[in-house]
Amino acid sequence: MTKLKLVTIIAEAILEDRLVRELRRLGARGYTVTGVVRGEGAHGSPVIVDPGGQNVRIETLVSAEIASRIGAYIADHYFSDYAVIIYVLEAEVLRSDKYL
Amino acid sequence: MTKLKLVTIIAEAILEDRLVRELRRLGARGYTVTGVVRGEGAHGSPVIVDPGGQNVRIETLVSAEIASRIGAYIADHYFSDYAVIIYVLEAEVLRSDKYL
Amino acid sequence: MTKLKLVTIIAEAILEDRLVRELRRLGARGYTVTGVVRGEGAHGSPVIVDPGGQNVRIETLVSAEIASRIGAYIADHYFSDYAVIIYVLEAEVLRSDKYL
Amino acid sequence: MEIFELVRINLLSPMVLAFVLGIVATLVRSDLRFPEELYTGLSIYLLLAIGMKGGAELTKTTLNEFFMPALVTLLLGVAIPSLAYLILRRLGRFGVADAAAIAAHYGSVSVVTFAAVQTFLELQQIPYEGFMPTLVAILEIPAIIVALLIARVALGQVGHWGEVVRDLLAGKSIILLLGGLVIGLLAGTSGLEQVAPLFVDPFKGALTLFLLEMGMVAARRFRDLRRVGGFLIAYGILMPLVNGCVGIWLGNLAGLSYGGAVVLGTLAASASYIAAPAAVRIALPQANPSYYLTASLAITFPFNLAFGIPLYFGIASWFYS
Amino acid sequence: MEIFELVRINLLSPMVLAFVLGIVATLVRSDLRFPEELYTGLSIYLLLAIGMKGGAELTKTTLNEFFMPALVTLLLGVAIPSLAYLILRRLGRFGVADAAAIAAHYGSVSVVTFAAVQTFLELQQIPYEGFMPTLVAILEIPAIIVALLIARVALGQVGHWGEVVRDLLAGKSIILLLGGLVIGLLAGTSGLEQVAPLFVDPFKGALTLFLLEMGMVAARRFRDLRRVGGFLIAYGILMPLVNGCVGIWLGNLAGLSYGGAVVLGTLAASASYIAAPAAVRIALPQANPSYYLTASLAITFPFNLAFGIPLYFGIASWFYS
Amino acid sequence: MEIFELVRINLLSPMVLAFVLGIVATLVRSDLRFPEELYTGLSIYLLLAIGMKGGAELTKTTLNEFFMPALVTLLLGVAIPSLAYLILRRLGRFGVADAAAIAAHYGSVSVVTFAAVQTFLELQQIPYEGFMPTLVAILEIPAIIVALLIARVALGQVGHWGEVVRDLLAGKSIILLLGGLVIGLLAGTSGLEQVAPLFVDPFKGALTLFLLEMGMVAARRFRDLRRVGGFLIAYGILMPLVNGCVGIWLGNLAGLSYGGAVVLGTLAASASYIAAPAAVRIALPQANPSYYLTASLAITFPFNLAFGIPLYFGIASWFYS
Ligand SMILES: Nc1ncnc2c1ncn2[C@@H]1O[C@H](COP(=O)(O)O)[C@@H](O)[C@H]1O
Ligand SMILES: Nc1ncnc2c1ncn2[C@@H]1O[C@H](COP(=O)(O)O)[C@@H](O)[C@H]1O
Ligand SMILES: Nc1ncnc2c1ncn2[C@@H]1O[C@H](COP(=O)(O)O)[C@@H](O)[C@H]1O
Ligand code: NA
Ligand code: NA
Ligand code: NA
Repeated sequence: MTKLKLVTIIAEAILEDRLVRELRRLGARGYTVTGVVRGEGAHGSPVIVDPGGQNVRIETLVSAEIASRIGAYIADHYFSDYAVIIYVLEAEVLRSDKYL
Repeated sequence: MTKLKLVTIIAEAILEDRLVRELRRLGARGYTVTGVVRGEGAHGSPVIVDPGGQNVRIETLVSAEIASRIGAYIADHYFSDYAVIIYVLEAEVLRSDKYL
Repeated sequence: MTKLKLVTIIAEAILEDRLVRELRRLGARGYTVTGVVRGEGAHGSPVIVDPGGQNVRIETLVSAEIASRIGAYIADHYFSDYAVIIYVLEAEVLRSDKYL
Repeated sequence: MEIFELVRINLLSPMVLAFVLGIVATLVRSDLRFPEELYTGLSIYLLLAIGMKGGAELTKTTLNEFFMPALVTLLLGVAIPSLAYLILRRLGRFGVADAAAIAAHYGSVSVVTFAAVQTFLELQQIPYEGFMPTLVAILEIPAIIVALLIARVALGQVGHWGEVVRDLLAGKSIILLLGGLVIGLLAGTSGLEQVAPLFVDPFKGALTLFLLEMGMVAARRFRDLRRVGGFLIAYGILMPLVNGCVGIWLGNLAGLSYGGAVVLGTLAASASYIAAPAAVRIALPQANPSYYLTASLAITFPFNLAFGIPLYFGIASWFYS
Repeated sequence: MEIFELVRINLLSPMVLAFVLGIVATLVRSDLRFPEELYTGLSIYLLLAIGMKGGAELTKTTLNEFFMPALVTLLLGVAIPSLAYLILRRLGRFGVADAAAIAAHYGSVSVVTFAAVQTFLELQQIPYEGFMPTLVAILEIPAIIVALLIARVALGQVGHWGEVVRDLLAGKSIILLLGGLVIGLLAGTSGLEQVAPLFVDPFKGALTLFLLEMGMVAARRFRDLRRVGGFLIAYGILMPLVNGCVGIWLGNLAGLSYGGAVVLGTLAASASYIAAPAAVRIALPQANPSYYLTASLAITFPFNLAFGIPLYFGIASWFYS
Repeated sequence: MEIFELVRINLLSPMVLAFVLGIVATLVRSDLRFPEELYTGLSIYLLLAIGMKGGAELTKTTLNEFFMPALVTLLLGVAIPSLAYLILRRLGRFGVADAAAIAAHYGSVSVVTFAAVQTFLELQQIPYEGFMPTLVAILEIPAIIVALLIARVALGQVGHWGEVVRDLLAGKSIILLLGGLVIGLLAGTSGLEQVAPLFVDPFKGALTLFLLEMGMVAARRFRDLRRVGGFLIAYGILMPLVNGCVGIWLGNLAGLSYGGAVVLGTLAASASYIAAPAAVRIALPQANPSYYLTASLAITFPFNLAFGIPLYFGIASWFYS
C-alpha cells in the first residue's frame, strides 16, 4: 500500500466539464464525479443556474505534489467568483503507479 | 493547509432536513448532502418509508471540537431509534477560516 | 472514538451486486453504495454496458485486517479484467463494535 | 353480477396483472428496477390527475350534497384509528407505539387504492359523486393525528409533535390532491378538456405502470411476512373488511350513491403507505417500521387491489337494492 | 374582448393555476419535490414538440414571408440587450458585469413563455405564422452574445469567451428546437401525425406539469426579492412591457399576422432562464446570479405568464384594427 | 414500391430523424443530456407496450400457427451465433473471447429495432403475425447462451456461469416482454383498450424520443470506430444482411406472412445491446467491450434502422410474389 492524496472538490455543477479538463492538465490520471450533490456554505444555497443544476463532487487520487498544485490552481481561479471548496485526505492505494 | 475534521453521517433519507438544521445549530458552517445512497448495516436494508426514500450521506467540514460535539449529539438522539452511522476523517483545507 | 478503515471501491455498475455479496463474505458488517458516479481512469470512460450504467462507489467501514483482506481479494479478482480501483482511508467511529 | 365473477374480472384487468408482474419480477430476482424518479413522477401525476378530475366535477355539485358525506368521513377518521388501536393492543398484544403506528396507517388512506376503485367503477359504468377526491383529502390526515395523539397520551410524550402535524398538512399528497381540485374547480370542464390528453385519457395506463412498481415494492416486503407473525397477516385482511363495511354503511347513511358508498368503503378499508409512514417514523421512532410497512404494503394493499374492491362492490349492493 | 376579461380567463387556465400551485407548495414548505430528471425530461419534450410542430407548419410557408420577420427578430436581438444595458447602468446604477448579465437575459427568450402564448392563442383561436419557433431560435442567442460583447468592451476582458459562444450555439435548447424543426420539416404533416399522440395532443398537459415545477423554482427565489431591491422589481415588470410593445410594433411592420405579432411581442418581453444564466455564469462570473435569476425567474416570468400575455394580446389589437 | 423509395421514406420518418439528431447533438458536443432515468423509463415502457399489444393479438392466434415459426426462431438462435463465431475467428482473426462475445450480440436481438420494423410495417399497412413479440423473447436468450457455451468449451472455463444464465432468464427485457404478453393475453383486447391511450397511441412518439437518446449513445461510440478496425465495420453491415436473408427465408419456410417474414428477418439481422452486453461482461470479462458495443450500437443498429429495415422489406418481397 502506498500513501497518496485524495483531493475532493465540491463545485457548482456548471463547472464540471471545465474542472475535469483542468485536473487532467494539472497531472491527474483519473477522477470520479459524484453528482448532483446538495449543500450550503458561505454562498448560501448553491447558485442554481439551470433550475436543475446543483453541486458536483469531483475526487482525484494524486501524488502530494500534484495535490498541492491543484489546490493552488483552484484557489487562484475559482475562490473569488464561484462557490467551490477543496479538501485533501490521506489515502492508501494498491497499484500506486496507476495514479502517478 | 489547515487540518480539520470531515464528519460524515449516513442516515435514513427522512432525517435529512432535521439533521442539516441540527448541524447548523451545533456550529457547522456548511455541509454537503449526497443522496440517495443505498446501504445495509445492523438494521438490514434501510427502512424505506416512502418506497422512494433510502439513505443520505451528509458531510461537514468542522473543527475537532465541533466534530466531537456532533458525534455526541448524534449518538444521543439517533442511535437508539434510527439507522444512522457517523464517522470522522482528517482533512486538510485551504481557507480554513471559512469553516470555523 | 476508535480508529477503523474506510475502504472505498469504485467499480463498473454491473459489479455492484457481486461486490456487495463478496464484501459481506470477507467480513464487512455493512456498506454504503453511491451511484451512479461518473469517472475516467486508465480504461478511459467507464465501460458502459447498459447505456444507462456507469460506475458505483462502494464504501465499507472495517477493521484493518479485513481491509487488507478486501484489498487483496479485489486486486486478485478484478484488477486484470475490470475497471476497478480501491483505496483506504483512516476513520474514527463511535460504537466500533458495530463494525467489527 | 356475482361476486366471484367480479373478482375474476378485476383480477384480469391490466392494473392488477401489472401488480402481479411486479411481484413476480421481484421474486425471480430480476434486474428490473424502476427509477425512483419515475415512481415520484407518476405519483405526482396520479394525485394531480385525480384532483383535477374531481375538481372539474365539483363544479356540478352543490355544497349541500357534500356536507353529510364530509361529516361521516371525518367520523371515520376518528373511529377507525381508535378501533384499530384497541384491537391491536388487546387482541394483538402490540406495544403502545407499534399499535398506534399501525392504527395511523389503517385510519389514513391509500390514494392508489382510490384510483383503482375509481377505475373499477368506471369499467362497471357505475357513477359516483364528483367530490370523492375531497373525501380522500379529508380522510388522509385526521386519522394519523388521532393515532399519534393516542400514543402521546399513553406514552406521555411524542417527539417533534408540532413539526409532524405541520408536515402532514403540507404533505405532497394533500398539496397535489387539493391543489388539483382547486385547479379543476377554477378551470372548469373546459379547462380540464385542454389537458385531458395528458391528465385524463392515459390515466389508467399510468396507473398500470405505477402498479408494476408497487408490486415490486410490496414483494420486497414479503420476506418480512414471517417476521411480523400470523396475527398481523390476519389483521391486514380482516381489518379492511370491517372498515370497508363501516365505510359503506356510513356512506349509505350520509346519502351517497351506490358508487359513492363503494368508494368510501374502499377508502376506509385502505391503509396509507405515503403520509402515515413518514409521519410515524418521525413522531414514533420507537415503533418498528417492519410492522406497519409490511401490513400496509404487503398485505392490505394487494388484498384490496385484488379482492377487496370487488368485495366492497358486492357488499354495497346489499345496501342499495 | 376586454383586457380584464382576457386576464381573468388566462389566470383561470390550468397552466397558470398549476404555476400558482407550485408557488403555494413552496411557500407552505411542502415536501413536494419534482425529480430533476422529470424537469429535464419535460423540457426536452417541450422544446422538441414546439420544434416539430413548427417544422411541419413550415412546409406551408414560403421563404419570402419569412425574410422580414427574421430580420426584425435579429434587430430585436441587438436592440433589446443594448437598451436594457443602458437602463440598468444609468437608471439602475448597476455595475458593468451585473448590467450586462441582466441585459443578456432580457434580450434572450423564455421558451416556456413562448409555449404559453402559443397555447393562449390557440384557445382564442387566433392563428399565427408557422415559423414562429424559428424566430425563437433566432432571438435566443444573439442577444446574449451582444450583452457579453458589451461587457467585454467595457471591462477589457471576458473569460472563456470562445468556449462560451460555442456552448451557446450547441446549447440544448437550440439543438432541440432547430432539430425538432428540421424533423418536422422533413417528416412533414404526415410524419407529425404519427407522433401526434405524444408530441401534439398532450402538449398543454405537459406544459401544465412543467409550470407546476416552474412555480416551485420561481418561489424558491422569492426570498431574494428583498435583497435585489425595488428597482429590479420594477424593471422586471416594466422592461417586458416596453420590449413587448417594441416587438409587436416591429412584428406589425414586418407584416406578421395579428397572432404572429402577439407571439413576437411576447418573445421580446420574455427573459431567458436557461441559455442566458449558463452562459453568463461562465463568461461573467463576477456578476451576481441573485440579480439576474431573481429578475428573470421570480419577476418577469410570472408577470408574463399571468398578465403579460393577455396584455400583449390586447395591445396588439390596437395595431390590427 | 422501389427499394430506394422505401429507404427514402424510412429516412424521413420522425424516428430515424430523431436518431440522426441525437448523433448530431453529440458530434457538436451539445450540453443536451438525456436523464438516465428517462432512458430506463422509456425502455420499460417500450418493452411492456410491445408485449401487451402482442399479447392482446395472441388471443386471435391458434397454437398451431405458432409452432413452426417458434421452431425456426430457436434454430436461428443456435445457427446465427455459431456462424458469427466462425466468421469472426476465421476471417476476422479475433481471439476466442472476443469472437464469442460479438457472436452473442449478433445472435440475440435488439428490441428497439423490432419496434422500428413494427412501425415501418404499420405505416406500409402490411399485417404481420400477432405473436412476433413472443419470437423476440425466444430469440433473445438462447443465442447468448450458445455463444457463451462455445467460449466455455474453447477456453475450458467461464466465470460465474450459472449465475449468468439465471440472470439472463430473469433479465428485465424478458420479464417485461413476456410479462406484457401475459397481461395482454389475459386482459384481452378490451383490457388493452383501457390502457391504449398510454401504451398504444403514443408508442411511435415514445420510440422517437428513445431514438433521440439512442443516437447520442451510438455517437459516443463513434470515436471507437477507428480503434475497432475495418473488418468489424464491414462485419457490422454485412452480417446483418446475411442474417436478415436467412431469417426471411426461414420465416417463409415456416409459413409466416410477408410482414411476419420481414419482422423475423429484421430480428435475425439485429444485434443486442442490452441483454448480451450485460451477460458477456460478467461471463467473458476478458473480451474487449469496445468491440462488441461499438459493432452493435454504432454500426449495426444505425444501419438496420436507416437502411436494413427497408432492405429486408424489399428482399422479402422476392419470396412473396
Ligand atoms: N463546511 C462545509 N462542509 C461541507 N461542505 C461544505 C462546507 N462549506 C461549503 N460546503 C460545500 O461547498 C459548496 C460551496 O461552498 P461555499 O462556497 O462556501 O458556498 C456548498 O454548497 C457545499 O456543498
Ligand atoms: N460498516 C459499514 N460500512 C459502511 N456503511 C455502513 C456500515 N454499517 C452501516 N452502514 C450504513 O449506515 C446505514 C445504517 O446502518 P445501520 O444502523 O447499521 O443499519 C446503512 O444502511 C449503511 O448505509
Ligand atoms: N486517479 C483517480 N482518482 C479518482 N478516481 C479514479 C482515478 N483513477 C480511476 N478512477 C475511477 O475508477 C474508475 C476505474 O478506473 P480505471 O480502471 O483506471 O479505468 C474510473 O472510471 C474512475 O471513476
Ligand atoms: Na383507511
Ligand atoms: Na426577450
Ligand atoms: Na440477431
